[in-house]
Amino acid sequence: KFKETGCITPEEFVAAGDFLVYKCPTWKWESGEVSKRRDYLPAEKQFLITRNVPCFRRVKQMEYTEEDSETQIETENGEEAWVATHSGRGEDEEIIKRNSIELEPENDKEEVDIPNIEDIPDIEDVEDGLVEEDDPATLATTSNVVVSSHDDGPSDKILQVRTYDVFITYDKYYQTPRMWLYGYDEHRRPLTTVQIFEDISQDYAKKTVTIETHPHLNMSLASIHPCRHAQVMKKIIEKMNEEALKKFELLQQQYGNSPNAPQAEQAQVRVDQYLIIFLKFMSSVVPTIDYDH
Amino acid sequence: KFKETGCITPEEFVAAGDFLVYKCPTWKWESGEVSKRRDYLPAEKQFLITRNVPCFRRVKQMEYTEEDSETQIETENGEEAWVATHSGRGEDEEIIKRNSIELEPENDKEEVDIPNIEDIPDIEDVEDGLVEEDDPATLATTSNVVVSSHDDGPSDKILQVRTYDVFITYDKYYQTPRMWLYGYDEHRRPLTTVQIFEDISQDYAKKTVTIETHPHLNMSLASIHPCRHAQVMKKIIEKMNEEALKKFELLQQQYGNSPNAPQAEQAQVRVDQYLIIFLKFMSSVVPTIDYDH
Amino acid sequence: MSSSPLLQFVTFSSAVEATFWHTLSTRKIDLYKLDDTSHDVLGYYSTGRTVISQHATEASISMPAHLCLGTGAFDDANEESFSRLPPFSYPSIGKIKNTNTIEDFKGLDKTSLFKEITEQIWQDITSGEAIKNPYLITRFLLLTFADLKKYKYHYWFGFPALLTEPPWSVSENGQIKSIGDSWEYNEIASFRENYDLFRKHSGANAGFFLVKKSSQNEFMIGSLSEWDTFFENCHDNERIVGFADPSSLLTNPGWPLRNLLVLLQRHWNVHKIKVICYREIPGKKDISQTRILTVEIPDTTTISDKCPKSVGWEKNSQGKLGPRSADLAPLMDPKKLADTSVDLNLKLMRWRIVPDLQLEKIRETKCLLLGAGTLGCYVARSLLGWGVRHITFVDNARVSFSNPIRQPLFFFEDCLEGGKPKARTAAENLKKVYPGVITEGHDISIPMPGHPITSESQVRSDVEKIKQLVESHDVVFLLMDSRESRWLPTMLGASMRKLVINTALGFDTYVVMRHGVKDQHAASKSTDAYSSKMPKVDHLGCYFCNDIVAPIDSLKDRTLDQQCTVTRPGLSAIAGAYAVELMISVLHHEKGPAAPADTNDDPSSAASTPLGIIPHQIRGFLTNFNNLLIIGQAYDKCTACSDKILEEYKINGFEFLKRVFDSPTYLEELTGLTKLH
Amino acid sequence: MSSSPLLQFVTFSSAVEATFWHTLSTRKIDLYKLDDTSHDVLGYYSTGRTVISQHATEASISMPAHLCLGTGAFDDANEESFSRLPPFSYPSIGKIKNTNTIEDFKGLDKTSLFKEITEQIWQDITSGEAIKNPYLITRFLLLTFADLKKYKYHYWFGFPALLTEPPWSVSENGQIKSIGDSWEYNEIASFRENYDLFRKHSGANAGFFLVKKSSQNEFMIGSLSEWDTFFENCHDNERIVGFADPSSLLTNPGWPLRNLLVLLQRHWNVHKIKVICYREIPGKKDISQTRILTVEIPDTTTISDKCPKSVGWEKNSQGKLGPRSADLAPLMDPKKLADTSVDLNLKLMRWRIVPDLQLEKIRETKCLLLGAGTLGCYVARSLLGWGVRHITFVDNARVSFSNPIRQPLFFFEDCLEGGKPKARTAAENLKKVYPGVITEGHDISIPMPGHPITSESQVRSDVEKIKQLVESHDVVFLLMDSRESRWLPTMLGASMRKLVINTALGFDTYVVMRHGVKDQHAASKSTDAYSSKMPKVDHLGCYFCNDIVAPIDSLKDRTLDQQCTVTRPGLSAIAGAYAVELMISVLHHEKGPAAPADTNDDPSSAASTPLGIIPHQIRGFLTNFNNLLIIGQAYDKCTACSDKILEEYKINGFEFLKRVFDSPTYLEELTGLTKLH
Ligand SMILES: [Zn+2]
Ligand SMILES: [Zn+2]
Repeated sequence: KFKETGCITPEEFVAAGDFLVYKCPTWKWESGEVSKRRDYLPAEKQFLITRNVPCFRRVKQMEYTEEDSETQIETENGEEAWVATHSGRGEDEEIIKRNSIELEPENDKEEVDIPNIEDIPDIEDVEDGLVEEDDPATLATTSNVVVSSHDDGPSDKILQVRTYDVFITYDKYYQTPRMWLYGYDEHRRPLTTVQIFEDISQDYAKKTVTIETHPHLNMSLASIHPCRHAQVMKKIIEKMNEEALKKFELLQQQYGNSPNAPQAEQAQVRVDQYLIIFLKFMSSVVPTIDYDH
Repeated sequence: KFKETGCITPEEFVAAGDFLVYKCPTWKWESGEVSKRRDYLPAEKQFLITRNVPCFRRVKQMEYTEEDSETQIETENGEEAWVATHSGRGEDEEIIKRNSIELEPENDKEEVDIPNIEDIPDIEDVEDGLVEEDDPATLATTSNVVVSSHDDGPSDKILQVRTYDVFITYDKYYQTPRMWLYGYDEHRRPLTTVQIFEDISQDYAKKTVTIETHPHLNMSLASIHPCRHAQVMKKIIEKMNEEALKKFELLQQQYGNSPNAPQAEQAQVRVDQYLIIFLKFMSSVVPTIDYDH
Repeated sequence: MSSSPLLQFVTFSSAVEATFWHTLSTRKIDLYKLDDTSHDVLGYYSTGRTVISQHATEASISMPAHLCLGTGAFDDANEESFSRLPPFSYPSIGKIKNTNTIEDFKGLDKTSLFKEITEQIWQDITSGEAIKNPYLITRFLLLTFADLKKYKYHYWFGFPALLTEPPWSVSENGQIKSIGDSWEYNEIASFRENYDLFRKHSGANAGFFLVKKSSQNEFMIGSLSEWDTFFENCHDNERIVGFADPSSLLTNPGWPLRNLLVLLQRHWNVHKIKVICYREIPGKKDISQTRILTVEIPDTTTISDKCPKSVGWEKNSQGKLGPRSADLAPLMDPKKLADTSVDLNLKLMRWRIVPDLQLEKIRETKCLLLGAGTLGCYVARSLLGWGVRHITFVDNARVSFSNPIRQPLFFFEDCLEGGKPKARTAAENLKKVYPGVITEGHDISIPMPGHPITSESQVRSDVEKIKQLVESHDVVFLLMDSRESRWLPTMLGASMRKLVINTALGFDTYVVMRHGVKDQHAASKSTDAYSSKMPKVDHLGCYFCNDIVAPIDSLKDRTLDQQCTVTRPGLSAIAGAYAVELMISVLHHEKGPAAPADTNDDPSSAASTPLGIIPHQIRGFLTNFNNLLIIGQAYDKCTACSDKILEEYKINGFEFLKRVFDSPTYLEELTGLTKLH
Repeated sequence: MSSSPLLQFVTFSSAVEATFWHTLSTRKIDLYKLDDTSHDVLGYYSTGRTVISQHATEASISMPAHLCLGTGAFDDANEESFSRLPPFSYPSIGKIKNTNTIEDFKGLDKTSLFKEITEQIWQDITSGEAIKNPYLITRFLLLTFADLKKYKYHYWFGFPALLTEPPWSVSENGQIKSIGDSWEYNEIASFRENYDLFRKHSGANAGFFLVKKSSQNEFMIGSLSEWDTFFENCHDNERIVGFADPSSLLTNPGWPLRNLLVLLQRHWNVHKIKVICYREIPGKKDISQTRILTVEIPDTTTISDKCPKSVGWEKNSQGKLGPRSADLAPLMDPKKLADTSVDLNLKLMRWRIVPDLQLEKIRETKCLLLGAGTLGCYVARSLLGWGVRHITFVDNARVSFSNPIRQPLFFFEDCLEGGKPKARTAAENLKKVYPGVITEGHDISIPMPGHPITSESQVRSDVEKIKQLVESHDVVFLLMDSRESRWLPTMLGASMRKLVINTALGFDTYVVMRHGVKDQHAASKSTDAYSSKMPKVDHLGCYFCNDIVAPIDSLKDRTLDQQCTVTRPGLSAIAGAYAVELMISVLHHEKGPAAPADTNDDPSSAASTPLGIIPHQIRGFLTNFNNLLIIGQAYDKCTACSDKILEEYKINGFEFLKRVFDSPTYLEELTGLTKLH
C-alpha cells in the first residue's frame, strides 16, 4: 500500500529501519527517553540515529555540474515541488577544496567574533600559567587546519568541518519518517538555527523546516516537516518502479523465456527499502550533509 | 454649570457633601484607606457614609398609593427612563406593619435554612453547658420579634430589620456622585447580592447595579452605576428650577414691586444642594432604604 | 411598693459591620498571627428609634438596641478614636478574644471570661473610675473565630449586667411616660439644648448624665462626677439621672441603665430615682421619643463589696444561648465575587438590550471543543465571555514554542520540557481565568479514516471516550487542524443529533458552519411557517457533504496542513468568535440544531432569533474584509452524515469504524462515491 | 638510525554531543547538586576518514581525530554500556571534573589533575592491567563548568600521552605506506575478516591488537594479553601491532599509539615494531585507508619505574592552550527557542503564500494601545501573533472581577485585592505569553474634552507622557470604552501623521477604521495611478469627522458606555483582529497611513497590497454576520483632525488643550460647528 499513498505503518518503519541499519551500519536504532516511548514501536527501536556526519560545505557553495541530474517531481497542482537536485552527486569534491580556502578566512573571522560573550574572554585569556612540555612528537596544529606534508606524497590536511547528528523518527500523523538534525560547527560548537539553514536547500526545503521538540529526547532540533513526505515518496517510488520496469523489460528481452529470467516483482521497490529511498529524497533537502545511505 | 450638564466638580462635591453633613448629620465624611486616597479630594473628605440605615421591607412589598407622585423623567431617545417613584413617600408605614406579619414566617424559614453550612450546626448546637442566671429583669426575646405590652398604651415590638451602610463617592469619569450599599439582614448577617437586589427598584435600577471594589475601601460592594446620573440629575434640577420659578412668579405677583420681593436667583437650585437632590433621586432606585436626606 | 411592676431591660443586639470582620482578618494575618491574646475593641451605640404606626390600634415598630463594631474598632480608645465614631453615637469598650481554631472557640471557658469583664466593671464602679468615665460600665465581651479561608466569622457577644437583688421596679404603678407627656415644650427645648452642649464637652461620657430643674424652670445637665455639687440643694425626688438609651421600646429602657443603677446605689446609696431615657432622631433635634420613669428598690437593699452576679450573653438567631455566624464570602471571597460580577455583566445584556436572552440556557450548555489550538483557545475564550460554564477540551498535542503567541490559553511556561499536554493545560489555564468554569482536558487522539489502527485496544478506548464525550455534551466544536480528524466527530454528532459547529482556516479565508440535523417534525409540518420563507433546503449539509472523495488525504488541502498551518494571525480570533456567536444564536431558535438556515439576502425579513439571523455557513475573506453566507444541502452520498453511513455505524459500531480507519477507500465504496469517480 | 624522521602523532579533537551537555546539566541539578567530585565518563572514537581529492595535485581532505562524548557518557563503563556506543567506535574512559563556579574552573590545579590521569595510565601499564584492558591507556581528563542559566558550557580536555625519551621515529627512512601498497588483495581481505571476528569478541579492547602472518599467508589477529603465545614463533620483525587509528592523515598516526608504544616498551622491551594504523570506512568493508609503518627508538632506551612526563592538553579554537566553550542556548534556552519557533512560523507565511510579506517591518512596528480592556487584550494578542515586538499599553483602570472572562490578558488572580493596574498587568502577562516581546504599561488617564482639569500639574504631565508615547510609536490603536477619551490621541495622531486605528463596539455592531493622513505628495502627483482608480476622496476622515457635536457627552451614545458596556462577547475578538489585520495591510502599502481607501465593490480591481485591499472603515453587524466597507471624507470642521484644530494646538499647545478640557463648547466654537446648530 505504501506505493499508493507514500505512507508506511509503524511495522513497515521498523522493517525499513532494520534494513537501513543492515545496509548502512552507521545508522543505529535508539530507544530514547523511557517516558517518551511510543507503544506502537518496539522499545529498542524508537528512532534511528547516525552521528558525526560530516558536512563539508554550505548549500550556497554548491555548484551545479552537468552531471547533476535534476529530478523534478511535480505535484498535481503544479506549485512548488521538491526538487531532488544532486541526487547523482558523487565525487565532485573539488568544490570542497576550492571552497575550503575561501571558507577558512571566513571561519577565522567568525572565530574571532565568537568569544564576545561576557565570560568567554576571561576563559580564553586564562592561559592559566599552563605550559606544556615542548613535545616534538605532537603534530603541530594551527587554527583549524593541520597540514602535514611529506616528501613522497601529496600533502594532506585535516579540514575542520561541520558535523551533524541525524535522527529519523516515525510520524504517526503523516505516517512517514521524519528527519531531525543537530549540527556542530568546525569547533564542535552547536550550530544555531540560522547556521543549520545554510545546509538546507534554500529554495525548497526551508519552507518546511521547523524547530520542535524531538519526540524521544528532551531537546529541540531542526526538523524537516513531513507534511509533503508521503506525496513525494509516492512519486519517487512510482518513478523508480517505472524505470525498474523498463530495465526489467530490457533484461527480459535479453533472457527471452529463460527460466533464469528475472521476475517482474523483483524489480519493484520493496517496503523495507523505503528508508533508503527516503534518505535519497532527504539528500535533496540537505544535499551537503554526507550521511550514509 | 452643573445645571447644564448635571455634572459636578470635585470641589462642588465637597461643598455639597459639607452641606449634606450639615443638613443631615447622620452622614459623615470619611477618609478611607490611605493608599487609595484621591488627591483631588481633601484627605478627610474622600467619601460620605451613613450607617445602620433601616430598610423595613422589600421593594416588591411596596404598594403604590395614590399619594405617590411619579416623576417620570424622559430621556431624549424616549427609551428606558429613571422613574422617581415614591419621591413623595411619607409615613405610609402601615405597609410595613401589614407586611411584617407575612414577612416573619418567611424569615423564620430562612433562618432554619441558614445553619446548613458545614460547621455552623456544631456551633449553634454547642449550647456549651452555658446556663445563665434566670433573670426576671431581662426582657424576654423570641426569635426576631420582641413584644412588650403594657396596660395603658399600645403594645410595641422590636422588629428586626435589614440595615444598610450607605456610601457616596465621587466618580471622576462621570463627574457625579456614586452610591454604594452594604446590607445586613435581620440578624446582622451580610446580605448577598441577590438579597440586596430585593431592595433595589426592579424595573429600572437593576440594570445598572454592579458589584465593584469600593474606591476607598478594600471591599466589594453593590453600586448604582453612574452612567446616567448626570443626565437624570440635569432633568431633575431643570424641573425643580421650573417649579421654583413658577412659585417665585406667584410670590412676585403678591409682592408686586416691593423691595422685599424675593430675588429670582434665590429660587434656583444651588450646587451645594446637589447631594440632597441626588439622594432624592437615589431614593427612587432604593425606595425602601430609609437614609436621611 | 412590692406591687410596683418589675423593670425589664432591653438587651443589646450586636451589629457588626462587614469592615470590622475585614479589619479583624487583616490584623489576624498581618499582626496577631497565632497570638490569641485578648485585645480591646471600641464599639458604639446610638439611642433607640421607633417608627410609630399611623394606626393607633397597632403596635409601633422599633429598631433593636444595636451595639455596633466598625472599621475603627481596633483603634486605641482615646479622644481621637472616639471622635471618629459615627455622629450621635456613644462609645463602648469591649474585649475581643479571637481563637485560632473552631475547637479553641468551642473550648473557651466562657463563664470565666464573662466573669472577668463583670469584675472589671465592678472594679471600675467600686474604685470610682466609673464615676469619672461612666462609659466603662458598658464594657462587653466578644468571642470570635475567623475562618479566614471561608470568610466566615463565628462570634458571641456578652454584655455583662450586674444583678441587683431584689431587682428594680417602676414606681408610680409602673408608669413610664414620654418626655412630652411629662414636661412642657420649653422645658424639653431647654433640656435638649443643654444636653447638646453637655454632649459637645463630655466626649465619651455623654451617655450618662445628671439632670435637675433650675429655678428658671430650665433643665440643667451635669456629669456623674459632679453629683455632690450638682444635686447639692436638690431633694431626693428632684434628682434625675439620664442616659443615652439604645432601647426603642416604650416601656423598657436599655441595658446601660442596669449598671448605672448599680453604680448609683453603690456610691450614693440610691434606692429610688427618676430616670430619663434619652432617645433622639439623629440630626433632627427631635427627642420626643425620650422616656421618663422613676425606678426604685427597697431602701433596705444593700450592696456587698463582693462582685455581684451578672447576666448578658447574647442569644443567637434561633433565640438560644449560642454563637452567631456571619458569612462574608459573597462579597469577600474572590471566587464568589467573580461569579457575581460575571453574572451581573451578562445580565446587563438582557436587561438593557435583549430581554429574550436565554442566559441560563447558555450557561448550562455543555461544549466539547475538539482541538485546543488557535481555534480551540479563541472559542473557549468567547464561550467563557458568554457565561458558558461547561467546556471540555480534546487534543493530543503538546504546547510547542510557537503556540502561545497565537493560542490565547497558553504561556511560554507551558512549552518547557517538551511542552505540557494541550487539552489539560487549556483547561487548567481556563480555570485561572475564571475559577467557576467546569472544564477538563482529554489527551485523546481522534482516529481518522485511512489512518490504520496501530493499537486496536487503544483506538477502541479512544473511540469509546470520544463517543461518551459527544454524548454528554450539547454542542461539539470541530476545531482541529486536519480534515480527516473531523470525520469521526461529524459522524457521531450526526448520529446523536448534536449541534456541531465546524471551523476551518485557510491562509486568509475561513469557514464557520453548523452541521445540519434533520428536522424530525418537518415531515408532519409541511406547511411550516419557516419552510415557505426559506430556500428549498430541507436538511443542511455537513463539512463533508461537498466532498466527492472520502476524508483520507488532507495533504493536498493546503488550508488544513497539520502543524505547518499558515494562516493570518487574526483569522482564528475572528473565526473562533463567529463560531461561538453562531452557536449562541442557534441556541435561541426553538428548533435548535434543526433550525433552518438564514441568509442576509433579504434584509427586510425578520431575524429568526432575538439575536439575529442564523446562517448555515459563514465564509470569510480577509483580503476583502467581508463574509459570504452560504447554504449547503445535505448530500445523500456524504461520507460522514448520510443515512447509509449512520445506519452502518448503528449496526456494526466499532467494526465499521475499524474498516473506515484501515481502508482509505471504504467510505467511498460504501456511499457509492467510487462509482462517480 | 638517527636519520629516521621523527614520528609525529595527531592529537585527539574533542567532539561533545549536545545531548552530553544536556545530560550533564540534568545530573548537576538533580544528582550532583553542589558536589563537585570527579566522575567517570565514557567517550568513544572511530577510525580516521579522508576524502581524497579527485585532483591528485591537491591535498586530500581529512576529518579530525574526534574523541566523542554522547548521551550514554555517564553510564557506568561495562560491557553493556560499551555495546550501546555507536557502531564502529572504540571506548575511552575519562574523568570529568565539573566545577560549581567559573572561578573554581579557572582556579583548578589543572597540572595536578592531568598528572593524576597520567599516573593512572602509568599504573595500568606497569601493573599489567592495560595488557588485559588496553583501552585504559586512552584515559582522558575533562574539566567543565556548566553555566546552567545561560546554557553555556566551558570545558577543557586533556588526553595524556606519556613521553618517550628520545621519541619514536619512523624506520625505513620514514616510509608510511597504505595497506594496499604493502599487502596483496587477499592478504588485506583476510586481515579485514579476521579483524572483524576479533572485534566481535573483544568488546572494549578491539582498538588494540596483535597481527602476524600465518603460514597460509593469512593475517591472524590476537589480543595484547596473548603476546607471548601469539608471537611465540615470530621473528621480531614479523611482529605487528595494530590499533584503531583515529587519525586520518596519511603520514601521522593518532594519539592512542603513543601510550601503546610505551606499554610495548615497558612490558616486552620493544624498540622497533611494525604498526598497523587501522582505518575503515564504516559499514563499507573498506579499509584501504589503513596505514602501515615501522617505528623505532634506540635499543639503548630504557624506561624507568617512575611515571614519565606527559603532554596532551587540547588547544582551543584559537590554537592556544585554553578552555573551549559551547553555547547551547539557541536550542536549549527556552526563550531563544521560542524566538526561533515564532520566527519560523511567521516565515512560513512568506515562504509559502506571500513572498512580499514584510515581516521585518511588522516586527519593528511600535504599537501603542490606548485601552487595555477587551479590545486592548485582543489587539495585543493578534499583534503578537503577527510577530510585532513593541506593544505599549495605556490604561488607568484596575482589573475587576468581570474582566478576565472577556479580556484575554487577565486572570482571576489579577482581580484580587482591588485589582492590579490594567496596563502594567497586560504588559506583564503578555511577557508570560512571549518573553521576547518588548512591552510596558502606563497607568495614565487620558484627559478628555469637557472633563475639567482637577490637577493641572497632573494633567500636564499626563498630556506630555501621551504625546511622547504617540511620538515614539508608529501605530496608535484607540481601544477605549469612551468616546471623549479618543479625542486627544486622535488629534495628536493627526498632528504627527501617525497611523491611527480606531475600534469601537456597540452591542452587536462594531466599527474598525483608520484615521486619514493627508497624502503630502498627492498635490504634486495629481495624475497618480491610484487617484484615478479611487473614489474622489482625497483625505480620509477620522472618528470625529462625522460629528456635528464635540466629543464631550458620551452618555447618550449607548455603544460607548464606560464600564457598563454591553456587547456580545465575540465582538471584541472579531473587531480586535480586524483592527490588527487592517494595520498589517496598511503597512504593506507604499503610502502607509496616507494610502487611499479601497472598497470591495469592484472585485475585479487588483488589491492594493499583497495582503488584499485596505478599506477605510469596516462596519460589522453580528446580527447578520456581515461587514460593510465605508469611506468617509475628512471634514474641515472636524473637532479632532481639521486644520483649524491642529493649527491651534501647534500654536497654543497645552493652553489650547486646557481650554478644550475645561469647556464643553470650545471645540465647537473653534471649528465653527456652533454656527451649524
Ligand atoms: Zn454530510
Ligand atoms: Zn476628523
